[in-house]
Amino acid sequence: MSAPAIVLPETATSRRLRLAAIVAAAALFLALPLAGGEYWIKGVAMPALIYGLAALGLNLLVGCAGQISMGQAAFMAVGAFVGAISYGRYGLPLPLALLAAGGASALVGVVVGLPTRRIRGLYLMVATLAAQVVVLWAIQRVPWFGAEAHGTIGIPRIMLGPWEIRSTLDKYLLVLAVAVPLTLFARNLVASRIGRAWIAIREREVAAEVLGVPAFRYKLFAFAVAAFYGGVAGALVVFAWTGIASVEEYQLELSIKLLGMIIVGGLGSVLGSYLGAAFIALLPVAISVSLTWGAAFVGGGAVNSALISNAEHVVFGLLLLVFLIAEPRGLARLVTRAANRLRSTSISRRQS
Amino acid sequence: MNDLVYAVELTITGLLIGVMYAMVALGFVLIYKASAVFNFAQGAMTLFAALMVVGLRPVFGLAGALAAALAGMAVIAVAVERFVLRPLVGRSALAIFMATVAVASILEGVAQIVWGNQPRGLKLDLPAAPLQFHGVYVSPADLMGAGVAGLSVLLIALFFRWTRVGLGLRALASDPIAAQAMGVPTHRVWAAAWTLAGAVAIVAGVLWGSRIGVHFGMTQITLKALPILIIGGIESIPGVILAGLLVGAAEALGEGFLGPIVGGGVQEMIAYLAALLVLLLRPHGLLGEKSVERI
Amino acid sequence: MAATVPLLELEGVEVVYDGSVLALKGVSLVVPEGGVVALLGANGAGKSTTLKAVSRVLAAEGGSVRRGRIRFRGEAIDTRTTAELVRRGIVHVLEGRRLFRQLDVEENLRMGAYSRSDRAGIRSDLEEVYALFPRLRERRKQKTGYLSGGEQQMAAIGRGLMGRPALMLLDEPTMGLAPAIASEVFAVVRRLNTERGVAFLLSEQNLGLALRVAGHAYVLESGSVSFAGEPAALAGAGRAEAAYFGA
Amino acid sequence: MAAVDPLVVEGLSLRFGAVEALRGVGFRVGQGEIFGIIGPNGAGKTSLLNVVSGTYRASAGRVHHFGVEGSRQPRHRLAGRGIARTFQNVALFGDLTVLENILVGRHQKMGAGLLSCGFAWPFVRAEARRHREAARAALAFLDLEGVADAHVEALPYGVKKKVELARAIAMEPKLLLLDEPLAGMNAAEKQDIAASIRRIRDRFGTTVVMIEHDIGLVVALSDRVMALDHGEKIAEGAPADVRRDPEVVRAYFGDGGDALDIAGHA
Amino acid sequence: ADPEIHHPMLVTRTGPFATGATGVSSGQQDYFALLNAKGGIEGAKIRWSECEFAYATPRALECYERFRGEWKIVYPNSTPAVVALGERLAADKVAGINPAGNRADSTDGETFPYLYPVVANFWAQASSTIRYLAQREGGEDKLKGKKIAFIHLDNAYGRGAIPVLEVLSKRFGFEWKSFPLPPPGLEQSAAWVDIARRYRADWAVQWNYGQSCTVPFTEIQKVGFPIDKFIGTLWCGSEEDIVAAGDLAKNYVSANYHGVGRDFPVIKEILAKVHDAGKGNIERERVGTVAYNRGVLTGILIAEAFGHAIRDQGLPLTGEKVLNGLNKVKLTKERLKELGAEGLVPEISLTPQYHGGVDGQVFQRWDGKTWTTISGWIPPYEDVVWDEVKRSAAAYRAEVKAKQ
Ligand SMILES: Nc1ncnc2c1ncn2[C@@H]1O[C@H](COP(=O)(O)OP(=O)(O)OP(=O)(O)O)[C@@H](O)[C@H]1O
Ligand SMILES: Nc1ncnc2c1ncn2[C@@H]1O[C@H](COP(=O)(O)OP(=O)(O)OP(=O)(O)O)[C@@H](O)[C@H]1O
Ligand SMILES: [Mg+2]
Ligand SMILES: [Mg+2]
Repeated sequence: MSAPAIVLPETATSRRLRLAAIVAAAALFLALPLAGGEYWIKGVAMPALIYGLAALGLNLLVGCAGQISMGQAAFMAVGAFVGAISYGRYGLPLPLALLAAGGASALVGVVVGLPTRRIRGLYLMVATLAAQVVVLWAIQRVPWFGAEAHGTIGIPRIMLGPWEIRSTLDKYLLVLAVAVPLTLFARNLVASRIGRAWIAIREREVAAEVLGVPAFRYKLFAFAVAAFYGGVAGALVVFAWTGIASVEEYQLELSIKLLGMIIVGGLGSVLGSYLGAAFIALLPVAISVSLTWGAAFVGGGAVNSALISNAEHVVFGLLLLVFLIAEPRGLARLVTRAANRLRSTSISRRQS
Repeated sequence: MNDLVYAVELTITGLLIGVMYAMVALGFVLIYKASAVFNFAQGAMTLFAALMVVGLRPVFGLAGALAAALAGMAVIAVAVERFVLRPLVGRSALAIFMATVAVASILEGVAQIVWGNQPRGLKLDLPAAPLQFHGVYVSPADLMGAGVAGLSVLLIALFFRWTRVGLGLRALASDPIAAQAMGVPTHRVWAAAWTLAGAVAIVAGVLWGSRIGVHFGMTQITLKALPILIIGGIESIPGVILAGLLVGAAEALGEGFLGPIVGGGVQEMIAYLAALLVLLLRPHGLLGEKSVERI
Repeated sequence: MAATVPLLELEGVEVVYDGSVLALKGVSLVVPEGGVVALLGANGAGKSTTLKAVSRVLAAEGGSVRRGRIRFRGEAIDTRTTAELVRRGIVHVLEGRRLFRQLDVEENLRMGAYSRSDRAGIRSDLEEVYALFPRLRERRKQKTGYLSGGEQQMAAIGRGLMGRPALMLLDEPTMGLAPAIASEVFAVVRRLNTERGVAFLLSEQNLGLALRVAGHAYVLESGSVSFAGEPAALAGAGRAEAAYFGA
Repeated sequence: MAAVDPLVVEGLSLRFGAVEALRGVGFRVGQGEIFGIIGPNGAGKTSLLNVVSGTYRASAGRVHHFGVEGSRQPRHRLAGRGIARTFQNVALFGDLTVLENILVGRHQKMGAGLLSCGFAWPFVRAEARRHREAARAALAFLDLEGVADAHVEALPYGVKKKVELARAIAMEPKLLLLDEPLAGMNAAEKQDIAASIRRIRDRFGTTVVMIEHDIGLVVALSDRVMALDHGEKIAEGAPADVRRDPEVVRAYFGDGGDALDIAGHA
Repeated sequence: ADPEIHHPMLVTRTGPFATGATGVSSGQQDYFALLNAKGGIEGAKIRWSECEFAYATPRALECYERFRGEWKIVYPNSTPAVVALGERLAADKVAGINPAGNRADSTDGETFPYLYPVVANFWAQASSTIRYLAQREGGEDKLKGKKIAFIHLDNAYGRGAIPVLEVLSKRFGFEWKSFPLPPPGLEQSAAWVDIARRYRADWAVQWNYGQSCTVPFTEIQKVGFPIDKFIGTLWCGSEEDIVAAGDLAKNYVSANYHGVGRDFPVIKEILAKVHDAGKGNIERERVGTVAYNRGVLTGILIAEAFGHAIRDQGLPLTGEKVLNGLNKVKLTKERLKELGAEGLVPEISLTPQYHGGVDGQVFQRWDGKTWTTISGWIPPYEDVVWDEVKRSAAAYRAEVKAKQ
């Protein structure tokens, strides 16, 4: 072959930068509660982490394995209810309850994944939507879930062995203690033969099979893992965030938001899942707050509050669009690129 | 009322509703045909269209309002093409799907800013009293609605059959870059497809609006279209008509005969379970195209 | 050649992909009215990129012309869309065929004539393509995604012909074709060139074939032109071989 | 059972609706042979390879790999039995780097399961490292070290074909099925690849089945050649004989003597 | 500066639930504006801030955190939100009110110290509706053998009334049948064919919400079901639920728990002192609608709680003080008369043990333009309601207290 064209060196440094970004994010998540106080934990960090975890699972399924799912919220619902029930009604210790939540959800995930033997693309997307509808229907109708009367179930005090998990900080640490290892697990998975096999299936399924990848089994793996993460996230919603398992919270809208999180964050990117979750979950709040401030500043309270609320939708849509157009590879890429630039300017400064 | 008459009446009711479902599903089909993407904004477009008709009717009369709404939908279509589709050419279906989510958010916000969020009535002055044939009741309004919907579907099907735009759209969905290399004026064809989907949204919005009122919740009616899409085949116009009718009838009969047994609203379940069943037997829907793949 | 304006003229064209990969480093070449020009070069030399720059398919693949001029009949075409160029008579048969896999053979061929409206002409051209590739007639209603590799190549070339081009950009037209069909394709190139005056810019690996029809040849080496001239001179000088070995 | 042939095909037929892609094709490839398949476009060559590699299910007939019936097996099983192939229309995984593409080829050689991979135990890391080395070796075999970390999408066509070949080699196959490995290359590059193919056979004793249109190289490289036309075998034997076979000449080269010339150029 | 009460409010001004919710929030604000115009509560003016949560629970949680420490009383007008907030409310000792909403068992203040259904809970609503039907039939004994079609959303809310119907059908010998609709319940034609033509119901009662309340009107007409035999829950009894149906809804009767229209001194005063002064928080036309008056009612309730809190514990107000104040609220006839809300607001009296909930309803008829109240105060069958409250509260205690 001919001499390679000029290519900017990127891979090695960008890997190191990604590591730096992860460290920075971790530091941020640790510093937040100490510096920012309760609002930042409960209003910002908690949703970003919990949704981020659910999004991370979905990202393995959609971003890596290429199986589009509109059912992630249903997996969260299964996790939320199974977690609450196994802890509250059956008295499982907290870690086991979390595992049960993830495990039950993973089982459901495998069932939902069965059609992938033959179905793909948009058809699969709608099939998973069907799963979303059926699962939520079942949770409301099967007495075992205890949601028939109120759509919600509560939980007893949360004990981890002898300690009660009570304060906001405790709960936040619980979330971190679950999210961090699961995140590392996902990162390892993506870099392993399994992650590669998923991408191969996504890109060219038949070729992957001929090369020895049992595609169907791996697709089921992906569904199971995605559902596991979703289920654990759902259980964390109950144990660490809202204190109830509520059918209302896991409707289709949330499934679509989760999809939005991974697309905005970066398909197949671990870090991106969290960034995307923060973006989608928090942007409306940020817009709402800034519009309210802006309006108060401009109109001194005379601005119609309905107008502000509606404008929030418009602004959110516009920002989402701008973002989708400007950064095809998601927030994760944006972060590494910014870091890259930072690095290269510092290098050039050192050189001059 | 004996079971037979009951079943007949349910079937007729179901079929009439089914046509209206098909109408909603058709909007998705049009966009899918043009860009192989699932248009999440179809529901918002339906709401927006209906609101435009209701809002402009006092000024222009019904016919004028319909025309004005069509113009409005065309403007939206052009804007979507220019600011959403064009910059996203060649990007993954998921990214474009997300962009339609954004479009939905914008449309919903604008609709509520302009028209507020109070529900509005949309009366079509159709005869109200039910007609009777051999003890079976049929609503003339439904009949009319189904007629209009059926006619629109037919017109669109013919349009696709007899113009080369149809072929161009399919090529575009299959490979936009190659289609451009063939001289397909992508921008215009996309704008046309979205305008057509806008027109469908108007018809669907008006018909549904006259049944259930025009209100934000209307966007949810489009969810009904999803199982129909996969039963019929996402890119098939005849497919969604067939599936709409099937689902309409199955829902009505299922609700009537099965619902009492399992003691629950099974309508939705029926549509989705039917969809899953169809998918297992025919992964590309009844009349949809098999995705072409070979090594 | 001061008096006659060449059909196509590239002047110092530089192309970058993704803002970082420099694929063409100032390529200049000329396709005269009614000429057949061959582009030669090793894998990755930039042949496909050159053709894409002309038809402006480049943008859709993340590439852009950073410097230089591309003129068609004396007019700069750097800002035109691909669709407009098709209407002006530049038809590009893309590398990797890029058929509409969901459409059948005939629909693909008709897509090739999308910007034409002479129904009768389209009919007769269709017949002509079928006569050229009888295999395609047998597979008329077959979705092109299911065709064999060679059949796909025939469909891609046929689709290009349906556009009645004034200038045809052919990217490795004989790839995957059995010898009989390959030489048939070149016979057609020669025939269209002499009978209708269609000009060709083709990238081709089969040196023997290419040099037999081409009136002029360029050899690309890592994005630059390393040789330009008569095919005979090229063969004689052994330069082609040299270029091929990347020396 | 000293001499079980690597590939035995009997009475293979394949239909797609009205199209009969294969009609009762049968042949046998011996250990360490390079077996060429030629034929006009649409003759059924790729389809044959697809059946042999488990991608298509035959309507009739049988395929034995190393004595084991394989035409009804799940596709991924065959890879484990040492059967590798390349594809006519390059089938690389676009979003992976070259090296990662090669590693997918070694998927079955690695054993770490879902949990082990997630926990990245030391033995998993060691295994990954080992296979990375093996993959690099496969790249080196075809002089591709330079592009190991490149994304395959941006590679020129010819390089992609070589990467595919490297991926197949990395599977350490006993039976290697190649579909037009030389298409889209210039003369020099073709010689190069042909030499590599021979080297694979000579060094590892790999049996090779190769579809190719460049008749000159097929003749030079193959031990035996089979010609297909319209799904049927029309000739089989020594390369030179098949090339001269009148039936083959009619079907493959057409009546213009022209074509022979061209093909022979290389 | 003047003493001031900062009152954060959770509002839903966008999305499908905004129709009525905007009326409720704005009615509340108008009432506060009136109080402010008259000098405030015990001299303290109310300053409210809105936090839009769009009926989404996670955003309600964020809002709650954003105004943490500022909350005096929480009224999201959304059952999932108020229930999800429960744990925080308990930690911060802030009351959450959800008039006529779920959880119906929060009537039991000992089990749910921080949740208040305030007026008729679901079970009270259902049993009061049955009592009303008995009245229409001419006595409870006339219910025997009658068929009641219960058409409802197939979710926790829509099914909420079922236990009560079961008990009462045994007691009075009427037949009833459930016609569940999958939410959002926009397609009801099959159900109505069944109700009217096969089941041949004597009465149809709808337990829908939002737009699904509107859908029956075209349907009943199609199947020829008499509209005067069609009764709606109080959640299907506001203008927003029927205006889209236009004339088709004429003579429809729905339940309510408060007065409707402008013919109350307090509403007139709001029009004069707030809207005429250009300080209205909503379009003038919506003043006096059901949702609006519901807002005024909650405004009165909250203001009463504030008043008690200030008088007993002084400014500045905290959630806990307001909670204590709320437990003292006694909206007696006399007090309502003072407030100019007689006939608008029912008598409400709350204690730490009794959080309201076992109250009655009034019934109102739509004449095509406005609602007219057509019944007196119809009480529920209290024994039935209490049985349900006790049973459900006990189940909840089991659910939550297991590990304590
Ligand atoms: N989409 C792309 N993105 C990035 N780089 C690209 C892209 N397409 C081509 N290149 C680079 O541009 C250079 C020229 O490629 P080009 O495809 O034009 O070569 P070619 O001469 O046609 O080769 P071949 O004979 O193999 O087709 C190569 O180095 C290639 O890696
Ligand atoms: N999946 C399929 N569905 C329908 N027809 C098919 C399918 N696969 C192959 N065919 C048809 O079978 C015939 C043989 O195709 P095949 O790809 O085997 O030819 P080939 O000999 O490899 O030709 P080439 O040299 O052009 O690659 C072709 O006519 C093709 O159209
Ligand atoms: Mg090329
Ligand atoms: Mg082939």
